[in-house]
Amino acid sequence: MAELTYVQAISQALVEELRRDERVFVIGQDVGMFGGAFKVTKGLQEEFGEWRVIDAPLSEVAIVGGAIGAALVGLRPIAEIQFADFVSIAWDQLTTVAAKQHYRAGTPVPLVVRLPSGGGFSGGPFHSQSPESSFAHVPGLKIACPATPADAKGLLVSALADPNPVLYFEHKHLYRRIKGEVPDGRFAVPFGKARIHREGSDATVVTWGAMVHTAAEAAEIVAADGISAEILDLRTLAPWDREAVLGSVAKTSKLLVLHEDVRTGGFGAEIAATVAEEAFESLDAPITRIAAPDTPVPFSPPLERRFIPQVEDVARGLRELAAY
Amino acid sequence: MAELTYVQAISQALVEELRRDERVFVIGQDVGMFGGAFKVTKGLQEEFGEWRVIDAPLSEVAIVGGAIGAALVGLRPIAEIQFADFVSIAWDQLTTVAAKQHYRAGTPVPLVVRLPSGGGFSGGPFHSQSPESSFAHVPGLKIACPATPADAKGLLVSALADPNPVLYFEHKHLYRRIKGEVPDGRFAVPFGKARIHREGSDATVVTWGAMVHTAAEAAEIVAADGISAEILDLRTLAPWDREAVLGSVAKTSKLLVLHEDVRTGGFGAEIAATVAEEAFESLDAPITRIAAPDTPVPFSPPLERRFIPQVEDVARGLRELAAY
Amino acid sequence: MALAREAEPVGSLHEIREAGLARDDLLTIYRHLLVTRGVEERGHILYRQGKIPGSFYTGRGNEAAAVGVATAMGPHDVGAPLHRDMGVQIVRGVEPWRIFANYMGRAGGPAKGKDGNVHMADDHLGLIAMVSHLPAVMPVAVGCALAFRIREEARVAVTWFGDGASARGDTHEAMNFAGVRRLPVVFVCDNNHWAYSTPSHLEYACDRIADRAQAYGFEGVVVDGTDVLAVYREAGRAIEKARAGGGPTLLECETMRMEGHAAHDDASYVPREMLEAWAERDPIDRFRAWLREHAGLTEGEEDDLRSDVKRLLEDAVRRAEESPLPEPETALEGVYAEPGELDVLHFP
Amino acid sequence: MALAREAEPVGSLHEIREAGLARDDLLTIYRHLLVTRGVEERGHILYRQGKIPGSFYTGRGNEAAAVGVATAMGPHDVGAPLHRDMGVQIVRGVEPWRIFANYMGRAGGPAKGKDGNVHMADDHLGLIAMVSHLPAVMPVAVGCALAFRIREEARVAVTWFGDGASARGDTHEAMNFAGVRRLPVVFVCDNNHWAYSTPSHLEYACDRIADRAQAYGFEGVVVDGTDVLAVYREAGRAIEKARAGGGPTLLECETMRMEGHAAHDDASYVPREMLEAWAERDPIDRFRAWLREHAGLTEGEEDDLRSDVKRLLEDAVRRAEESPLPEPETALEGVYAEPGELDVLHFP
Ligand SMILES: Cc1ncc(C[n+]2csc(CCOP(=O)(O)OP(=O)(O)O)c2C)c(N)n1
Ligand SMILES: Cc1ncc(C[n+]2csc(CCOP(=O)(O)OP(=O)(O)O)c2C)c(N)n1
Ligand SMILES: [Mg+2]
Ligand SMILES: [Mg+2]
Repeated sequence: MAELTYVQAISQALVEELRRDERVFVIGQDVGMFGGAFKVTKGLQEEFGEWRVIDAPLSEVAIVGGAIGAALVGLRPIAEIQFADFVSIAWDQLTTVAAKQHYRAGTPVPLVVRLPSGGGFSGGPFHSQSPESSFAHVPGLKIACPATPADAKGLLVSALADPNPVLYFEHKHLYRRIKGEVPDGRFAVPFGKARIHREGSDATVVTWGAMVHTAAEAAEIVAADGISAEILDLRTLAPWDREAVLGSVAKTSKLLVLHEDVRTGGFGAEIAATVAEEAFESLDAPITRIAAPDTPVPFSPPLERRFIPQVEDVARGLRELAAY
Repeated sequence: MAELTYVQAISQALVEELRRDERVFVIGQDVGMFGGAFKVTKGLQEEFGEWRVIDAPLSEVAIVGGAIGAALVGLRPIAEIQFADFVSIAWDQLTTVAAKQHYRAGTPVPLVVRLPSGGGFSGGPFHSQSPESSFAHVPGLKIACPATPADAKGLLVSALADPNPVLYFEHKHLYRRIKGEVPDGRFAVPFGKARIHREGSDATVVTWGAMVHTAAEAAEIVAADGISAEILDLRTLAPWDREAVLGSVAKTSKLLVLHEDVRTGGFGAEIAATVAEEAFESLDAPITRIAAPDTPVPFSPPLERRFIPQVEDVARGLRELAAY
Repeated sequence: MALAREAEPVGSLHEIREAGLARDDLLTIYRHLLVTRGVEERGHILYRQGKIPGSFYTGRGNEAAAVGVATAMGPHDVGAPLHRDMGVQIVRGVEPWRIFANYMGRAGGPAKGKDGNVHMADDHLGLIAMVSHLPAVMPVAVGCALAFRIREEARVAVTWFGDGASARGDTHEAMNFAGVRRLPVVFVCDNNHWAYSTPSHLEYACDRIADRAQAYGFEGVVVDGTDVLAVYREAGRAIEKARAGGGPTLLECETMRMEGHAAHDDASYVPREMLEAWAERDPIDRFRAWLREHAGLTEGEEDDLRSDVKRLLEDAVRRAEESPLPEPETALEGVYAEPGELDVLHFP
Repeated sequence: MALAREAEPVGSLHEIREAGLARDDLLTIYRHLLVTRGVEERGHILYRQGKIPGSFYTGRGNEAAAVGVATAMGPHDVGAPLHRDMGVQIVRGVEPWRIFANYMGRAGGPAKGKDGNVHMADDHLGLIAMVSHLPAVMPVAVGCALAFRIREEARVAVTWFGDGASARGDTHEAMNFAGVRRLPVVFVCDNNHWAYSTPSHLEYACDRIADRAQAYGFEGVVVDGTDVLAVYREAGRAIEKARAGGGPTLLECETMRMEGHAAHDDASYVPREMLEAWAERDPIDRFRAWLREHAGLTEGEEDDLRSDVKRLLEDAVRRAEESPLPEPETALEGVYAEPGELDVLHFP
């Protein structure tokens, strides 16, 4: 066990997998000597050379399309999109080609796309988005959103072992803010298994990514008022752990769904709808969704704070749920 | 009043608006002399010339991006995407440029994108999709999904008058299957106002597009069993008429949400989640969602029938709801 | 300004032998041409009989371009042919009955009814299934070439696009990346002068699409796409150059779409004279005449060939019709691959 | 093979007069160059002081390219400048205090805090706000040109992209469509040799990006982007050609990114000698020397100019700092336009 930051855990997974399996390679903008915009790939090109750590042109279609092709013929590409926002350019490659390939042609596409996502540092409308919900609606894709250093590593290992295209959303705001114990050596965190970040009995908070930590702070605050919140970190949105959510709701009878992406049509709606369908009898209060308002991500700090769900918002939501 | 097919209603709106307002123009693949893949623009280039009805290259980015630019400087473009499926290529232009333009820069983008969508005729995975849910998650876009000839015309008129980018999903399978009375001359059907397609008291079906007709057939069938279903046609998904849905659910206490797109993360989840949040007390049964399974749209008739919600599926859902 | 090289027609049998084809190979090419056209002609009939759901496309006029390029490919090369390139499927060995089964949405088609038309692929034959979004598979094929380069394999990727699809950004990103990294890939443009109803001058404004190769730092070649041997020779040069580390080539095959865009389209927007002029250059007739003149093709040989192909196609149609429609519940299967599937070698 | 025309440097005052610039205009250009650099230098200080949230980009080395092109634009032309093109904002008349306010996320910036950096636009000045996704606004600018063509207005759209962004499909679709329809648009490539840390040879494989113009049926021109008058002259030619119905031009301005990609980047991957060589060609120093030699710029004039600019910028910083941060609830406003907004003339 070592204490690593979130970004160190990702880098460690990359270097270990590159060493372990020569089919693994990394491709993206500035990922070579420069080490990537967030230095996640720092040092890799020195060790593995320019054909395993490939500086691509400013070409998201070529990067993702190229990675799909390499995956088809047996390699294990890890494509880095410099900011998750830019994946909008490769939307077609991912949804049209990668997602439908196995269904139509039976060939697996063992592809990982790394997507630094999320806001919190005035990145503005094009460097702060959390596009995971959009992709969670597309059959054929898998989606991981680690919240802790251990999961960052273990989910990346699983993503690479998966025979399907995986979008791996790493939250930029966690890179250097979050530290945690990470088991030594190779270990896999399975997809589709939620993690109980905090146990509780009065209400369930279902969330993922950086919001896990926002929820944890809020839970700490309301604990002082005697409210016991259970925090479920989904870890992956596709597949997502319905059983864990339904199980926790069966226990607490109250549900708060929390995400950083905008509210309407966000993945929180799917979770809320599923619980409304399947745990109708066990709910003691209306489901609460807390998410960003339906706007682009604004740049200026007071606006961005208004946009991204804050600890106080979640605490308020929990208090209202508890009081219902 | 004239009786028109759905496709005639769209063509009529186009020709009338092109005549009325010289700022209006049409751009798309094969929309000129050929009249478009579905003959919606037949005859327009003869009347308005090749600079108001523009045959574009096979370039969805240029078509949509170009239409955005023309809208910015004061025209009223109507861009046709030959099949809604291909809008995946222009995803970035729509979500990055068009959707965020007014929020960031304050300039309106009075743009209409026409998207022939939906399945039912063995179009396969790339000519049958219903991508409206994906766009309904993007703040800044408006989304219309007409189900009747009158709405096809009236919503297109509203779309053109709107100062925002509007995605207008016209269901291919309705083009020549549906006829209806269409008021003469120019009239607008407002966005965000649902239409009661059929009144009822035992359960509410919320849907849009071709599924309105599937729901109507199902309602007819279960009426024989004494079940009275109310069918609400949302008409537009962004904005969507929450009040009408909540009002109808307050009356019937039971909700079935129906759509042709795949289930997980579809817009049905948003509707279900909203009702679970806001009409918790008035629900007498779990919400039922009926949607396509989470797969690409298969080609072969037996598979496609399994994919697209059928009248029997909806009838079964209504019976189960009524029996709850 | 002409930038691309204009390829010469192929002349004598001697020249062809130098290009690596024996007489038997020539007969095989001829057979592939006949099967290619035959499959599409039968398909068209099946479509009109209501046995093929959805729409129906043919590559009539493009047979030589498709067969010529595919013949030049090596067994471990990969290809990403499109809707006019039936010849590639045939040369690579896709059995006609499976093509009919795919058309008809039968369980026995490569796509098992999940996709139709010529949207299919047998990865063990080195073929990537096309998607409708043109030409979204081009960057994917470049990715195959990237993999070959990374693994230092002597394999080449071949990828197709049309005159219409040349307008899409994907062609640019694919060719640019391939040029920058000098990847072993050949870009084949089937320039059949029409993109659905849209003529070339509304799709691009350069003289030759192959002229664009210079924008990406490699060679462009224009070849008469109705001359199967010229196509074979130029494709072979390009493929072997790529295999040898010489980087990509853009090969433009000039052909004509001799039928409508799809079965529903009567192509009334195409000038009759244009069709008539190109009919004179029918790729199969041309090759037949060449074989008679240069390779001594006899009536007897031809009769044998034709009746052989006829039998093949009749059997194929029968077998396809015997293949059942898929079970409805199979619609729900196969969205995701299972881990074990990675143990199989794909695209060997 | 060189396809693009290489523009000559600009020589004498006489030549410049012919190109339409009087001495006063030259001093205005000089002033614009100084303001451009001054705004970015002050911005950098504000950033280091923690007064600018997020990141910070400058166009140091690119001032002449931006100012030269913008000076050649007409009042009703529209432009879509990028993050190295501050000079365009300045020439078009965006007040420096509003730029600082935008950097600082203040309510008084054109984006009202909703967007930052140089992501801003005053549409009444004919400017389209950039988006980060490079170069997604290129097809949009082509759409403006399409509108001008449809309305038969004598207006031109000018749109920028970098050497890195040249690899994106959007450049292709934009230039292809503009070429096919001969639209009144000028494509300006700021080739500053680097795309973040990526050198040109990993972005494209042709000699000159301007060579690609032939792929789209129009002219490509390469100009020394540190020579403001040569840029002005070539941009003017291209713009007036477009205005007269002659179609697009691709103008490649050769410059150098003299600082890191953004404030956090020390650009240690850029060879020092390269920076030193380009420092010799500083666009402002060059123009100052030219003005002294050819237009008799005096020390007195220069002192006046410089203190004037200094005052302007100090006032601007003060005013921006006085501008309040936006109210949190304004985050929720403005996602959609109201119908009445169409009554206002945008991009007059
Ligand atoms: C991205 C995209 N847009 C539109 C279409 C609809 N479409 C199918 S084929 C076709 C014309 C293709 O022209 P070309 O590339 O020249 O190929 P051809 O069919 O002539 O062989 C069009 C517009 C498509 N398949 N993909
Ligand atoms: C589509 C896209 N991908 C990645 C980025 C991240 N990024 C910002 S600037 C830049 C380099 C741009 O290079 P170039 O086009 O040469 O412009 P320059 O910054 O050198 O002026 C990159 C990769 C982006 N802005 N847009
Ligand atoms: Mg064609
Ligand atoms: Mg650059």
